[in-house]
This record gives sequence, structure tokens and C-alpha cells, in this order.
Amino acid sequence: MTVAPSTVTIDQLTDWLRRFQGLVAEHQTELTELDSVIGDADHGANMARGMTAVAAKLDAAEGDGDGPASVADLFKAVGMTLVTSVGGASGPLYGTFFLRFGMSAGAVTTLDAAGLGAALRAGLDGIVARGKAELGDKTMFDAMSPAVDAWDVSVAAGGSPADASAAALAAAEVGRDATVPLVARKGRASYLGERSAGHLDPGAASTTLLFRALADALGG
Amino acid sequence: MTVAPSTVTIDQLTDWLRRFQGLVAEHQTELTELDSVIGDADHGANMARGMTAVAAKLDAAEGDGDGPASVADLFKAVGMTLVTSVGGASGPLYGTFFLRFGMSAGAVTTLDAAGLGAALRAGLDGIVARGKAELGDKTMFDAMSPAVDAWDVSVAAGGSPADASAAALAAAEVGRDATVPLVARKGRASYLGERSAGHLDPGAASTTLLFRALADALGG
Amino acid sequence: MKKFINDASAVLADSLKGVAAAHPELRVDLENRVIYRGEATRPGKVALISGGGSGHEPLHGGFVGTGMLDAACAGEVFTSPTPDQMLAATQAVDAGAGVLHIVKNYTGDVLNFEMAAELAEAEGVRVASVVVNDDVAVEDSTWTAGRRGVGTTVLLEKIVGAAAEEGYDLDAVVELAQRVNANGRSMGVALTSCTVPAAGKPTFDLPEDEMEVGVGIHGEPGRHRVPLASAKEIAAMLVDPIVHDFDAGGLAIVMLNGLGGTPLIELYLMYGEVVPLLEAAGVSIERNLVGNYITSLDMAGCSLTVLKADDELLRLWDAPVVTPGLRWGA
Amino acid sequence: MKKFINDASAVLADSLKGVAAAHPELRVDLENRVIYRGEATRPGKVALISGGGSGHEPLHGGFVGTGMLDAACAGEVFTSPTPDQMLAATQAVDAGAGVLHIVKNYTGDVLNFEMAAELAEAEGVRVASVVVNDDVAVEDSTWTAGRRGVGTTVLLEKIVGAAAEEGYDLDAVVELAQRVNANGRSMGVALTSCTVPAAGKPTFDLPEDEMEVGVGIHGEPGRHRVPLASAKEIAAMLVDPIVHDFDAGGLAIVMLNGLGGTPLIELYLMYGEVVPLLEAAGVSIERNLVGNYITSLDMAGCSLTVLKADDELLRLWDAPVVTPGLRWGA
Ligand SMILES: Nc1ncnc2c1ncn2[C@@H]1O[C@H](COP(=O)(O)OP(=O)(O)O)[C@@H](O)[C@H]1O
Ligand SMILES: Nc1ncnc2c1ncn2[C@@H]1O[C@H](COP(=O)(O)OP(=O)(O)O)[C@@H](O)[C@H]1O
Ligand SMILES: [Mg+2]
Ligand SMILES: [Mg+2]
Ligand SMILES: [Mg+2]
Ligand SMILES: [Mg+2]
Repeated sequence: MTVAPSTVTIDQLTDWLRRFQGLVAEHQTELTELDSVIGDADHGANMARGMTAVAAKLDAAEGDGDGPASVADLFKAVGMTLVTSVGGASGPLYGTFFLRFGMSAGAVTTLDAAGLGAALRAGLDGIVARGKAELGDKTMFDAMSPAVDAWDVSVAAGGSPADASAAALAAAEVGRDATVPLVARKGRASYLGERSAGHLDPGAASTTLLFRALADALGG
Repeated sequence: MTVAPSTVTIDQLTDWLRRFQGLVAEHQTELTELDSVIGDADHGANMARGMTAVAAKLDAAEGDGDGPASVADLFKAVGMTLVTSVGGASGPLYGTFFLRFGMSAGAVTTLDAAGLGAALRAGLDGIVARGKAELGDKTMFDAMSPAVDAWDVSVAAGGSPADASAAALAAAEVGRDATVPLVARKGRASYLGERSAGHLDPGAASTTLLFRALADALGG
Repeated sequence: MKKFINDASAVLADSLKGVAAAHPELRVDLENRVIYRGEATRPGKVALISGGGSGHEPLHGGFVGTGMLDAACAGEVFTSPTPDQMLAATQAVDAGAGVLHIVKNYTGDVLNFEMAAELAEAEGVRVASVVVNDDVAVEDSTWTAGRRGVGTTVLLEKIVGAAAEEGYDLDAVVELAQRVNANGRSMGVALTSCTVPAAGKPTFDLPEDEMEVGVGIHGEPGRHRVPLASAKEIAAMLVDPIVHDFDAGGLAIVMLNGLGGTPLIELYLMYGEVVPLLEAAGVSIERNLVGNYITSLDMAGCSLTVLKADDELLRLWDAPVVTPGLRWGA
Repeated sequence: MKKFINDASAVLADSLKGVAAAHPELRVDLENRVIYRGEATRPGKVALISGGGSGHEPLHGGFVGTGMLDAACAGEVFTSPTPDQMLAATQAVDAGAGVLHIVKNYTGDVLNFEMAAELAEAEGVRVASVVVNDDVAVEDSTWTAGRRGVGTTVLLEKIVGAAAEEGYDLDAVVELAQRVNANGRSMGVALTSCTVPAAGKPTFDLPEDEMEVGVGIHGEPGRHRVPLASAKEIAAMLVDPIVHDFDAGGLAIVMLNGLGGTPLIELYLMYGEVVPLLEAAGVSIERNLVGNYITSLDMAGCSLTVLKADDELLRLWDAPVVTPGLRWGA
């Protein structure tokens, strides 16, 4: 039995982002279809546009030969790219998530499990600061909040980043699926009132892809 | 064997108009469908609107107790009603037909077979004067011209109005069906060029109903 | 059929009620179905009348007002109005200088306006007519009903309306109208059929991957059915037949017109595609219109009109116009 | 999907090229996707910016010009523009008197404009915002994202634009904008879904005999799906929720707006149906608009907006406006 590494490198975090881009591209149609039912049919296009721009930025940086100096730099660039290329609700929300993630992580090139957890929590708090979502509002928060909680619980129990990412993904999936019966109170779906019930929230679906990408990158 | 009457009364001519109205109402959808294919999908509505207005005029006159004083009066009223209620190509064309029909018939209350034939021919000439159609242009003329010719031939051979009307109807049907392969040279169908071939002309169809109504009214 | 209507046979009457309510500055004769300017024709001004089947809004009623039409006669949907309507309008707007009938070249419109002109002349009104026939989609026009009158009608009503307002006499107005017609060409394409209310279903069926090229404004099928193409390819289908039909080079007024069911975002996109093609053909676009001006009910589609212009036409184009459908300078 | 497009992901960029070609009097920054007036903001004039997802044309770009907006930021179809676009526009139009952001109440628009305002303030520009939320179809708005911003946006841009042109300072402009928003109510219905280009198919399926009541402008389903009704019945579905939501009596500006795929003949017909219902509710319609002003791509449908007015609002309404989408008085 090999011991799982206890730190996460900046390369793994870059891999996370690339995997997230790949999953978003793969699931673009599905995300848009979810948004067709209770929104405005653009969540897949929005996320794909944003993550394509992020990937282009990563490519360009790699092409230049000099990768990001620090986790803070990396995620500041990612956050700003999302903010300036996505628009809609998801642009500022995911953008803020990554901006705050980077600020929390700081000028480092590796993070331990607790540090990564703190960065995730900072990102989550950023989403709440912008969007004021609470649990049960039927938003991406409903997947992200339990995922970050699960990360923390796993780390507190001595879990590696790989363990924590697996736990976070499982929690995100549960949170995502729990959005189905809810009547939306935030975002466009709230305009539908009762008619929003019975459908999965598109943002919760893309957030779950974010945690699947993380688990894939960290071997969780 | 009863001898067919040799004159046509103003009541029979009124009956012709009422029967035409009935046939147009019955075939309204069909006429519009023919016009959908090579025209603008209104021939049924146009003819129905016009003949409903004519019938209303006849009702009003009967309600007043005094029917038309003469064939000329009757058909002048019919022609003007069509001209002022139909519009489109068919309004002035059928309107002129009936106006000229009445002018040819004159201030009489009965017509013999030859007189009715002359009135039909005057109506036909009126359509040509307005619309300049020639045989094979794929218009109502292609049904009406052979019908009026057949009337004359039948009368020349000693036929009664009933005989002549039967001959006219048969000729109208042949002329109508002969419009199918033609490439239209008049009316909206001409805009379609070659694509107008293979379809029956809606005006030729309504003209055939006019001669069916006449045959029905005269027992032909 | 999904439409905001009460009764397929009352569409025109009901819609005119709305026009009357929306435009207190106009006078709508609901009985005769004629839309007039609010004020009487200025004595000595040539009066302009147009009209035709309904379903092409804002044409023609939306172009009644200062600097454009004096009256518009509304027929049933896609059906020419009748001579009695036209006669009433002609007599009402005549201010002694004569009346121009602006007629789109369709058998019904021509025949009904002809009858109206005869009746009006008999009543002592001087009437002249111009028949607009600008649709290059109609190819073999010599032995047929000829070319349809489409987009150029809008530009003609604007330009000739300004001339009448300026004081051109009837002969000059007619000469100008003929010149505008002679210098205008249009071409249209449809992505879907329209639905005539009285018919209750689409006039033709068009598969998801096909389009009609060379359509008019009455939901009639076009000259050719082709596979659905990109905006860039469609732009060529619009521009080519026009620039092959006449020498389009020089100053021009260009209209990219929507047929009713196509939103503005697509019309602008199409306009962006036709401009370089026109420029390559030597057209110098001096003025333009992009929007729904002569429509075909709810048809998704567009048409392109190129009007060769000169200083006189441009001056008249720029003159003030105050109508529901076109307005500037006042 | 049947649209005049080249590539679903290039719709906005391609359409803006057409806007630039069609409107030489405007300046279109294709890079930042901002539409500006041709001339710089008059020193001392409060500048007005709006923006939002595309697909609502002529809103907002079509309302840039004298007497209305100074700039409009275009987002992707149905997607709010981004803070950097808004920041660029804000800095470009500021003439020292501050900038008003006119924001429709959607989470995306609000969040992006908030970020832009923070950035602009940091750059020393005085920014104020008004969030339009006039859609009475959103019933339980207290614990949710609130009501959507729809038709009142058009009327607000016109009225507040005139005030800025007249010299109102930023505080007065904000107060007026809030008053207009507080006095406006809208309600919409759809007969068909729209098709978002990137999605490639209709956002929702609606059977031939059903309609959606209470839709916004993003192709979202409405609050209720009901059997297709007559224009008269639909008029009641539009008027009732508005007049039950606030005391609509008194002077008003009324807009009967098309959602993109509905032709003018039907919009006038609907207007004719809503007028008597509004009058019965004590509304005195002083001004009106009938046409496509705030659309939802190719959706067949319409919305009704009632804005309670007073002498000041009517005076500002009547003031000259010169934009592609609204023009009078000049
Ligand atoms: N206030 C909010 N807080 C958190 N997430 C939100 C909020 N509002 C919306 N969302 C999320 O954003 C998603 C929609 O994103 P997207 O479709 O890209 O933007 P838009 O709604 O502007 O079209 C929703 O499914 C929801 O998860
Ligand atoms: N010049 C013409 N001469 C004779 N008949 C004509 C002519 N033009 C058209 N028609 C007839 O009119 C019919 C169409 O009538 P209708 O649909 O009512 O009018 P519109 O073509 O104006 O819509 C055609 O089918 C044709 O038979
Ligand atoms: Mg969305
Ligand atoms: Mg027809
Ligand atoms: Mg017709
Ligand atoms: Mg969106």
C-alpha cells in the first residue's frame, strides 16, 4: 500500500482546471438542457466559453515557458478570465470563487489538505458574499457547501487530499441531487415558483463537475 | 319523356347564384388549399366572402318583398357586390363577369339558351378585357372558355339550357384538369415558374363550381 | 395556428381598431378600412395613396403621415383592397392637384386599382398610377404577370412622399415614382412559411434543413428550395441576383428587411453580411434601413432591396417623415 | 434551428458588425462589445449606460443616442455582459457628472454591474445604479431573486435619458429612475418558445393548443401553462395581474411589446384589446408604443407595460430622441 501524498502541487491544481474544462466541454449540452428547463438555456455555453478561455490562458502561459509563479497568481488569472469572459450569474460567481481561492492560498506553490480546504471555503464564502444563497435555495451552493464541509471532515479525520476530494465529490453529488425537489429561491429558476420543483439545478451540476475534476486530479 | 324548358327564368338564375354560394362554402378549404400550393392561400376565403355577401344581398332583397326587376339589375348587384367585397384578382374578375353578364342579358326576366350563352360569353370577354388571360395561361379562363364554347355548340345543335349547362360543366371540368401540367403565365402562380406545373389552378376550380351550380340550377 | 386573434375572419377589422387606438394622430375609417393622416391634404399638394392586402405591416398603413402617404387602403390578409375603398380614399385626399396610386404589381392589386382609377376619373379626380415591380426572383417576367412589387415600395413611398410634400406636381411625382421603381431591385428568402389566419395552417411545409429562395411577401413558395445555408451564403443568394440584374454600382439606398418572424439580431447579422458583397459590386451605400418594413405575416425570412440613388433621391430620403413606421427630422 | 447565422458561437460578434455598418452615427467597439453614441458625452451631462444579454434587440444598443443611452454593453445571447465591458463603457462616457447604470433585475446582470461599479468607483468615477424589477408575473418575490426587469426598462431609458439630456444631476437622475421603476408594471405571454442559437433547439416545447402565461424575456417558461386563448382573453391575462398589483388609475404610458416572432398586425390587434380593459381600470393612456422593443429572440408572444405618468414624465417622454429604435422630435 502506497501512502497518498499529503501535499497538492501547483501542477495538480493546473490539472484540476484542465480536467474541469474537459468535463464542462463533455457535459456542455447536458448543462444547457438543465438550464432550458428552469432557466434560459445558456449554462453549458457560459461555462464552456469561460473554461475554454481559461485553458487558452494556461496554454499561453505554458507556451511562454513560465508557468504561474504561485497558486495565488494562477487562480487570480483564472478568476479574472471567468469574470471577463462568462457574464451571466455563473461568471461572477465562479470568478469570485477562484479569486478568493487564490487569495486564501497565497504566494505558495503547494498546499496541504487543510490549506486547500481553507481555499475552497474562502471560494465558497465568496460565492455567498456575491450571491447571498442559502442552503436549499436550489443553486450551485447546494452542491458546493456540503462538498467543502465533507472536505473538512475528511481532513480532520486524517484524510489525504485524495481522500478529501473523494468525500467532497460524493457530497457534491448528494447535494446536487437534493436540488431536484426544491422550489428555487435564487437565480432565474425562482421566477418559475412551484414549476421549478422536480428539476436539477444546472449550477449544482457544474459545481459537481468541478469536484469530480478535483477528485480526478488528486486521485480521489 | 318531358321536353326540357327552353327558357331560363330569373328565379332559376337566382337559384344558380345560391347554389354557387353553397358550393363555394362547401369547397372553401379545398380552394384555399389549391391556392396554398401555387398562390397565397386565400382563394377559398375570397370566394366565400364574396358569395356570402351576394347571398346576403339576395336575402335582403327577398326580405323586402321585391326581387330584382330584371336580369340586368340582378347581375349588376351581384357584380358590384363581388367587386366591393372580394378584392384580390378574383374580385374584379368574377365581378366583371357578372356585370357584363347582366349588361348582355338586359332588362328581361327570362333568357333563352342563346341569350344565356351570349351573356356567358360577354362575361367571359369581360374577364379577358380585365385580366388578358389566354388559353393555357393556367387561370380560370382555361375552365370558363371551353365551358362557354361547349354551351354554344350544344345550343347550336338544338340543346336545351339543361343540355347546354351539362355540356358546359363537362367542358369546364376538362379545362380545369388540363391546368394541372401547365406552367402559369398569369396570376401569382406565374411567380413560381416551372414550380407551378403539376398543380391545379384554384380559379379554374372555382369556375368549375360556377358551371356545376348552373347545371344543378337548370337540371343539366 | 398560434396567433393573437379572436376570429380568423375578423383579424383585419380587429387590428385596425388597435391602429386607431395607438395612433390618435391618424384617422382610421374602420368602415372603409382606410387609414388617413389626421389633417386634410394641404391645398395644391399631390396626394399619395397606396394599399394592398394586409399582413405586410407596417406597410402601408404605417407609412401614412407627413412626408409619406396621405392614405392607405387595407385589404383582407394577402388580398387586394377593393375599388370602392380606393375610390373613397382617392376622393377624400384629393386637394386639387391629383392623386398618385402606388400599386404593387399583383394581378389583384392592379385590377382593383385600375377600376378605382376609372371610377375616380369619372368623378373628376386626376389620378395617376405607378406599378412597383422590383422583385428579381421573378425571372421569366415577359410573358407572365411580371415581377412582384416588394421592398422598393417602401423606399418609393418615402421618396415620392417627400417630393409631394415639397410641391412636385403630379407629372413630376409620376416621373419620379417611375424612376425610383426603375432603379430598385429586391430579392427575398424564407426560412419558414407564414400562416394565413383564414387558412389556419402554414401555406407550405419546409423541412428543418431547407429554405426557400426567391420568395415574395405572400407566403408563396419561392423559385427554388435549397438546403439551409449560412448567413454568408444566403447573403450571396440575395446580392447576386440583384447585381446581375442591373448595374448596381454607384450611390444607393439599401434596405435589409425582415419578413415578420425574424428578430432584429439576425437582420443586423444579415446586413453585416450583405454590405461587403454590395461594396464589392461597386455599390456605395449612402443610406440604409434594417428592420421589419414590408412583411409577410409571421414568416421567418428577409429581403434585400437596392435602390440606385442620386442627389435628388438622397435629399428626398433625408426630408422629414412622421409616420408610425418611419420617422425622422421632426 | 432556422436562423440567419454563420456559427452559433459568433452570433453576437457578427450581429454587432451589422449594427456598426447600419449605424455610422454610432460608434461600435467590436472588441469590448459596447455601442456608443457617435459624439462624446457633453461635459457636465450625467451619462447613462445599460446592457444585458443579447437577443432583446432593439434593447439596449438600439436605444443609444441623443435623449437616451450613452452606451450599451452587449452580452452573449441571454447572458449578462461582463464587468470589464461595463467598466470600459463607464470610463468612456463619464463626463464628470457621474454615470447611471440601468440594470435589469437578473442575478447575472446585478452581479456583473455590481463588480463593474466597484471597479469604476475605484477608478474615481461616480456611479449610481437603478435595478428595474417590474414583472408582475413573478409573484413570490420577497424571498427570491425578486421580480425580473422587463418592459419598463425601455420607458425608463427614454425618460431618464431625456432628463440627463436636460441637465438633471446624478441624484436627480437616480431619483427619477427609481420613480419610473416604482411606477411601472409588466406582464408577458408566449405562444412559442424561442431558440437560443447555442442551444440549437427551442428552450421549451409548447403544444399547438397551449400557451405560457407570465414569461420573461429569456425564453424561460412562464408561471402557468394554459390552453391557447383568444386575443380578448389574453388581453385580460395581461391587464388583470397589472391592475391588481398596483393602483393603475390615472395618466399612463402604455407599451404593447412584441417578443420577436409576432408580427405587427397581431400586436395592433392585441393593443386594441387591452385598451378598453385598461380604460375600465381607470387608466388614461396618454402615450403608447406598439411594436418590438424588448424581445426574446424569435419568441412569438407579447408583453404589456403600464407606466403611471405625471406631467414631468410626459414632458420627458415627448422630448427629442434619436436612436435606431426610438426616434422623434429631431
Ligand atoms: N444568487 C446565487 N447564488 C449562487 N448561485 C446562483 C445564484 N443565482 C444563480 N446561481 C446559479 O447560477 C446558475 C445559472 O448560471 P447561468 O445559467 O450560467 O447564468 P444565468 O442564470 O445568468 O443564465 C444556477 O443554476 C444557479 O446554480
Ligand atoms: N390575369 C388573369 N386572368 C384570369 N384569371 C386570373 C388572372 N390572374 C389570376 N387569375 C385567377 O385568379 C385566381 C386567384 O384568385 P385569388 O386567389 O382569389 O386572388 P389572388 O391571386 O389575388 O390571391 C387564380 O387561380 C387564377 O385562376
Ligand atoms: Mg442560464
Ligand atoms: Mg390567392
Ligand atoms: Mg390574395
Ligand atoms: Mg443567462
